[in-house]
Amino acid sequence: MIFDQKPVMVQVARKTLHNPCFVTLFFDLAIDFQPGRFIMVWLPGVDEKPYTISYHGPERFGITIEAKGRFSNQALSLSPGDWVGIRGPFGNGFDIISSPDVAVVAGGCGMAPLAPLVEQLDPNLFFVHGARTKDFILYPQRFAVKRYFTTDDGSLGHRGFVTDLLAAEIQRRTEQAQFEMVYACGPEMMMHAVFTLCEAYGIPCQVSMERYMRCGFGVCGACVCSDQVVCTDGPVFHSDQLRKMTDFNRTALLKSGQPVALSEYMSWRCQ
Amino acid sequence: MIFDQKPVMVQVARKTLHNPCFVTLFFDLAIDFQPGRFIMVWLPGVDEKPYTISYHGPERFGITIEAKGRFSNQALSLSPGDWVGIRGPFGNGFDIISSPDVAVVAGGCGMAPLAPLVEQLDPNLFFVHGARTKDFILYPQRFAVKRYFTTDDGSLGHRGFVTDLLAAEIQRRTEQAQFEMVYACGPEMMMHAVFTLCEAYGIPCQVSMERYMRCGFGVCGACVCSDQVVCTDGPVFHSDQLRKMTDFNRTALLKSGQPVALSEYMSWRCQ
Amino acid sequence: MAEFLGIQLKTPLVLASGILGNNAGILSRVHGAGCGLVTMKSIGPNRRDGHNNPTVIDLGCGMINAVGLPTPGFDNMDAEWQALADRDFPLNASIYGGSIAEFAEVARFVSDQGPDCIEINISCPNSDHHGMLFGVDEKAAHAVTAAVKRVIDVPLIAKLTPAAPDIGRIAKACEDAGADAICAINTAGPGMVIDIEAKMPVLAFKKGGLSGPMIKPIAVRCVYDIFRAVSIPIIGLGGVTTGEDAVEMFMAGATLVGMGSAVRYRGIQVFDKVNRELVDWLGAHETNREAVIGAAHHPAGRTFNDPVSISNDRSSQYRKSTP
Amino acid sequence: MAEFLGIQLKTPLVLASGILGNNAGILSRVHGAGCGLVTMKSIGPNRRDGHNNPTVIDLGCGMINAVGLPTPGFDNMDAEWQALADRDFPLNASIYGGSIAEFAEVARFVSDQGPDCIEINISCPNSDHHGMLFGVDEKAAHAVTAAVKRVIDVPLIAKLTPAAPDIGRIAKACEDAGADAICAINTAGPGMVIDIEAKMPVLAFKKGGLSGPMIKPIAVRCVYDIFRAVSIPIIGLGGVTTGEDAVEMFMAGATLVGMGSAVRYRGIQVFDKVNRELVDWLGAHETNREAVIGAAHHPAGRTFNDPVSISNDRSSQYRKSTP
Ligand SMILES: Cc1cc2nc3c(=O)[nH]c(=O)nc-3n(C[C@H](O)[C@H](O)[C@H](O)COP(=O)(O)OP(=O)(O)OC[C@H]3O[C@@H](n4cnc5c(N)ncnc54)[C@H](O)[C@@H]3O)c2cc1C
Ligand SMILES: Cc1cc2nc3c(=O)[nH]c(=O)nc-3n(C[C@H](O)[C@H](O)[C@H](O)COP(=O)(O)OP(=O)(O)OC[C@H]3O[C@@H](n4cnc5c(N)ncnc54)[C@H](O)[C@@H]3O)c2cc1C
Ligand SMILES: Cc1cc2nc3c(=O)[nH]c(=O)nc-3n(C[C@H](O)[C@H](O)[C@H](O)COP(=O)(O)O)c2cc1C
Ligand SMILES: Cc1cc2nc3c(=O)[nH]c(=O)nc-3n(C[C@H](O)[C@H](O)[C@H](O)COP(=O)(O)O)c2cc1C
Ligand code: FES
Ligand code: FES
Repeated sequence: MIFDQKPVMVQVARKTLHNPCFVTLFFDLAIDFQPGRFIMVWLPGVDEKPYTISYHGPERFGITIEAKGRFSNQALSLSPGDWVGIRGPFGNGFDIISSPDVAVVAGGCGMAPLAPLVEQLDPNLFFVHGARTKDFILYPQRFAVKRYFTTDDGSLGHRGFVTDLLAAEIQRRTEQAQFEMVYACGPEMMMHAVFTLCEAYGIPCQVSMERYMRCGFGVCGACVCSDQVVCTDGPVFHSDQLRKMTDFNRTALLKSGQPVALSEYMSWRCQ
Repeated sequence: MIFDQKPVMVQVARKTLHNPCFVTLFFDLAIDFQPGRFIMVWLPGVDEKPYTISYHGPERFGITIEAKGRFSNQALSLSPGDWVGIRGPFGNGFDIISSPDVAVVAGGCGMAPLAPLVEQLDPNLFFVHGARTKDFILYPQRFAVKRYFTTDDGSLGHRGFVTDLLAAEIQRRTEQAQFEMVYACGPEMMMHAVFTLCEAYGIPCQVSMERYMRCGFGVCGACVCSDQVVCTDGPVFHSDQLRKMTDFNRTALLKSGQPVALSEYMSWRCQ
Repeated sequence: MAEFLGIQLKTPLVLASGILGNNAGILSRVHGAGCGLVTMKSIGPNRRDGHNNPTVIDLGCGMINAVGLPTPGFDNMDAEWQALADRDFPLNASIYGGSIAEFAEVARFVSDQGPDCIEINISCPNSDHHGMLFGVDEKAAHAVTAAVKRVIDVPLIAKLTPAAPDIGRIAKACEDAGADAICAINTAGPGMVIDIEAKMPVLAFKKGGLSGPMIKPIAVRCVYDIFRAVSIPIIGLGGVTTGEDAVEMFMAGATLVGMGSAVRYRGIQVFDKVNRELVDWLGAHETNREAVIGAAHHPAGRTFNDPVSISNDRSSQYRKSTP
Repeated sequence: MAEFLGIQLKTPLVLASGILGNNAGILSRVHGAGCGLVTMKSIGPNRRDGHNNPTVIDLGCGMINAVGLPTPGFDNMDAEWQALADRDFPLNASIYGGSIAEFAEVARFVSDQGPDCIEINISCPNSDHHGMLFGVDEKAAHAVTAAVKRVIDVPLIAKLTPAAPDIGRIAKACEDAGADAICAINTAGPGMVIDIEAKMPVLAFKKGGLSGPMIKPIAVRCVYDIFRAVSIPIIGLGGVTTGEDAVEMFMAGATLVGMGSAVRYRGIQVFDKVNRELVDWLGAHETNREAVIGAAHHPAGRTFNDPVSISNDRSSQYRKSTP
C-alpha cells in the first residue's frame, strides 16, 4: 500500500535503537517487497532520501538508518507517532538462489538490505559481517543462522576485513562445492574487493550500489553509474554488469552532476 | 471496444439503404449495449451528432439515420470503407420487463432505438409503428413478432395515429391483463400523447427523449430538460420522471442555450 | 455552513460556470445535491451559438473543451430570470463581454435580476478573445473590474486564467479595482488533440481549454500565488474531484472550492460525496475548514513530526510574506 | 533514417534534456536503445547543486519536477567532454545562462567541445528565472538567440516554454535571430502539489514544471502554432509515450519527436518501442514520416471519408495561412 507516486504520509509505528548510531523505524504497511528494494523517505521541510527495506512482514516493514548528516540525524530523532512521507518501493532487489552454497558479505550497515535476504536464503549459507567494533554490529540477535564477524579493532570475531574470511572460505571450497553466488553490501571499496576476489575464482556475485538519488524511478539521471541507472537497473548489480561498469569503485556524481573520484564522493553510508 | 473518451475512427462496414431517406450504417465493433443507448458520431470537418444504436450483435452494430440537414445528409452519402469517429455508448437505455403485457409504440425513425428492444422483449408484446406513408416504414422485414401499422395517408395499416391503436388496445385490456409497461419513441408530441394516455390508465411508460447535445456525458448542460440531463439521466425516462419534467413536450434549449417552445425547436428528427 | 461575501452557503462547494447550469431546474438540483453556490453558464452580450461539435472531449485524466461561449444573450432570458426569481438557493451569475462597455452593459442588467453575486469571466480561452485578454493584463483586469463594480449591487467575483504571466498580480489588480472575491482557475492550456486517422484536430475549434484532474497542480499553484497577493476570499477551482482535493485547495488558500469536470467522473452527487469526504477528513484531523485555509503557507521545516496540528494561518504573519 | 540540420539520425526520436543524460555512458545506451539524437542535461555557467529533494514526483498521468538546473558548470566537465569526444552517436548539448553574456560564454565553450548541435534552454521554470524570462519575451528571445548564434559553429536549437503568451511569435523571433530549429516544449505550468497531511508543498522548491502525458495537448498545440509561424524544423516534445503520440506530433508539424517522461512509463527501451510503433503505423497507412509532417494543417472539411490519403503538407499552400 505504498505508491511510487507522490509520497504517502505514514506514522512511525515502532522505533528500535540499536546503538547511538543505528535506529530502525517500523511502519505498519503492506508493501511489495523483495530484499534489496528501497523506498524514498520524506521528512517534510527537511529533505527526501533513499533507504533500503531492512525488515519485512505482511503488515509491517522497517528501515535501518545510520546517523550521518542532517537528514539521518533528524530521522533518528523521530518517535513513534511521528509522520514521514514514503514513496516506493523502487529498484530491482536481489536474485535469490536456493542453494546452501552461497555467501553473504555485509559491511557496516550494508547489513540492512542483506538481513531480509539472509532470512530467505538456505540456512547453511556462509554469512560474514564486518563492523568498526563490536558495538556497531547490527541486529546482534536477529538471525538463526551462523554469522562470522570481523571488526577493525578485534572486539568481536576476526580482526581485519570481511574479505579475509571470504577468501579463506572460497579457498577451502576449491576442492568441494564452490559458492554459486556471493551477495555483498557495504562500502563500495569492500564490495569491489569482494567482486575482484569472486572474479578470480569465477564466482558470480551480486552487490547493492548507492548513488545520490532524486527521482528514484529512472528519469532524472542523478544516480547513473557508467551506463547503468542505479535506481531502476539496480541498486543490485550482477558480476556481468559490474565488469562493464568502469565507474564501479571509481566514479560517482555529486548533487551537481559532477563526476568525481569515489574517494572524493564522501563515504556517506556504512563506512 | 468503443470509448467514451476521444472519438475512435472506424470504417463503415456495411450500408443498407432502406429508402431515399433512411440508411443504416454498420460498424464491426463489439460495444457495451443496452437498447436505448446512443453514440456520438463524428464526421471530421463536418460536425458530431448523437445516434441511437439500432442494430446490435456481438461484433457488429448499426445506426439508422434519417436524412434531414447537412450532417445527416453527409452521413447518408458515406460508403463502406469510409471512416467516421465514434464515442460512446452513452446514456441509460430502456429497463426491460419480461412480460407479454408490454406495448412498444414507434413513430417514424423513433423505431431505431425500439427495434433492438423489441428483439429482447416477450414475442407476445403489442407493437405498433406509425409513419408518414408505407414507404417510410423502417425495417419492414426485420421482426418475427406482429407489428401493427399506422400511416398518415392510410397507405399501410390504420390511417391515423399510433395512439389510436394504443388507446383501443388499452381499452380492450381494462377487463383483462393490462399493460405493465409501454415503451415509446418518436416525435415528442407523440410520446407525450402516449404518456398522457398511459397516465389516465395508471400504466407506467418509458420514452426516449432527444435534445441538442455537446458532450454526451453530463457536463456541458446543452441537453438539460427541466432538472434532468438527457445524455446521462436519459435518454430514456420513466413516467415518474416525466411527471416532474415540465419541459417535456414544452421547452427545449437551442444551440445557444436559449429555451424555446418545442414547436419552435425545429422538429429535427423522425416526425 | 459557510459564509461567503455575506451569503450563507450550506456547503463550501461551488458549481463551476459552464457545467450543467443552463436552466433553473438543473441549478436547483445541483444545489440539492450538496452544492453551496451554483454558477450559471456565462452570459454574454449577444446571442451566440458557440462552436460546432466536437466541443467537449474527455481525455481520461481531464477533458478538453471549446464550447465557444454559447449564450441566449443577457436580454433574451426572461423566462429563465423569472424561474430563478423564486429560487431557494444562492446563485452566482457568470457574465462575459468583448469590451469593457459590453461587460458593464451585461453586468448592470444581470445585477437587476437579483443573483447573489456576479462573476466576471475574464478568462475564457475558447472564443476569439472574448474576455481572455482582460485576464492576462493587469491594467485591463483593473479597468473591467472597476467598470463592472460601478454598475452592480451585488458582490463581484473575478474569474482568472492560469495563462496570466503572474496571476497574483492580476488578482491584486482586481482586488484594487473592487473585486470582492477571486475565482481561479478557468481552463488551462489551451491544448489541441489531433486524431491521427482523421488527420485533424478533434475539436471543431481546433484548440480548447483543459480541465479536470490533470490541471489540479496548476490550479493549486495559482490559488497559492493569489492567496499571497490578496486579502479577499478565493474560490479554488480546477481538477478537484475528492474531499482530499478540496482540502488541498483550502490549504493553498481557497475559502470555497469549485468543481466542474468532477461531475463527469462522479456524477452530480459529487457535491454530496466531496462534502462528506471533507467533513470526515476535517473530523478525523480534529480541525475545521477555517483552520486549514492557507495552511500550506507555513514556513518550511516547521512540522515534519507534527503534521496534524493546524493553526489558523489566515490571521498569521506568514500571510503576506513573499516565498 | 532521418536527416536533421545536416545530421544523419538513425531514428527521428530525441532524448529530452534533463532526462538521464548525465554522462557519456548513459547517453550512448539511450542512443543504442533507438534514440536518434540524445540531449545532455542543461549545462550552466557555474556549478549548481539544484534544489533539495523532493525534486521529481510522479502524478500518474505525468510528473512534476523542480530539479533546479544542477550542473557541474561548463568549464568543469573535462572528463565528460573527453568521454564524449570518442562517441559514435549524434549529440545535442543543452545550455542555459542567467544573462545573454552567460549564454554566450557557455555556448562558445561548449561549441568547441564538438557537439552536433547546441540547444538553448530559454524555458526552464524551475530556478529563479534562469533562462525562462528569455522564452516569454520576443525581444529577449531574439537577443539571446542572436548572441549565441554568433559564437558557435554548430546548428542552434531554441527550446521554448508553453508559458509564452504567443509561442509562435517567440519561435519566429528565434528563427529571425538565426535559430536552425525549435524544440518545444519545456515543462508546463508551473504547478504545485500540496500534501495535506504534511500541510506543505511536496516539492522542496514548492512549484515545479509538469511533464508527461497530461501536457501532450499543450505540446501539440504549441507545435501546431510554431509550425504556422516558422519554416525551420521543430522537435516536438511533451507527453509523447507511444508511436501514435509521435504521429500526432508529426501531424502538428514536428520534424523530430522528443521524449523525456516516457522513460518513466516504458523504460529506456521506449525509444525502440516507439520507433517500431511508428514504423508500423506509417507502414499500415502506406505513408512515411515526411508525408505526415504538418498533415493536421489541412483545411477543415476535406477528408472525412478519406482519412488515409496523405499529401505532403510541408510544401503546400496551407503552410503559412492563419487559422
Ligand atoms: C539505494 C540506497 C539505499 C540506502 N539505504 C540506506 C539504509 O538502509 N540505511 C542508511 O543509513 N542509509 C541508506 N542509504 C543512504 C541514505 O540515503 C543517506 O544518504 C544517508 O542516510 C546520509 O544522509 P544524510 O542526510 O544524513 O547525510 P548528508 O550529510 O546529507 O550526506 C552524506 C552523504 O550522503 C549522500 N547522500 C545525500 N543524499 C543522498 C541521496 N538522496 N541518495 C544517495 N546519497 C545521498 C551524499 O552524497 C553525502 O555524501 C541508502 C542510499 C541509497 C542510494
Ligand atoms: C439521444 C439521441 C439519439 C438520436 N438518434 C437518432 C437516430 O437514431 N437517427 C436519427 O436519424 N437521428 C437521431 N438523432 C438526431 C440526430 O442527432 C440529428 O439531430 C439529426 O440527424 C439531424 O441532424 P442534421 O445535422 O442532419 O440536421 P440539422 O439541419 O443540423 O439539424 C436539424 C435539427 O437537429 C437538431 N440537432 C442538431 N444537432 C444535434 C445534436 N448534436 N443533438 C441533438 N439534436 C441536434 C437541431 O436542433 C435541429 O433542430 C438522435 C438525437 C439524440 C439526442
Ligand atoms: C464544458 C465546459 C464549459 C465551460 N464553460 C465555462 C463558461 O462558460 N464560463 C466560465 O467561466 N468557465 C467555463 N468553464 C471552465 C470551468 O468553469 C472551470 O473553470 C474549469 O473547467 C476548471 O474546473 P474543473 O477542473 O473542476 O472542471 C467550462 C469548462 C468546461 C469543461
Ligand atoms: C526531471 C526532469 C528534468 C528536466 N531537466 C531539464 C533540463 O535540464 N533542461 C531542459 O531544457 N529541459 C528539462 N526538462 C524538460 C524536458 O526536457 C521536457 O521538455 C519536458 O519534460 C516535456 O517532455 P516530456 O513530457 O516528454 O517529459 C526536464 C524534465 C524533467 C521531467
Ligand atoms: S534517481 Fe533519478 S534516475 Fe535514478
Ligand atoms: S450533452 Fe452535455 S450535458 Fe448532455
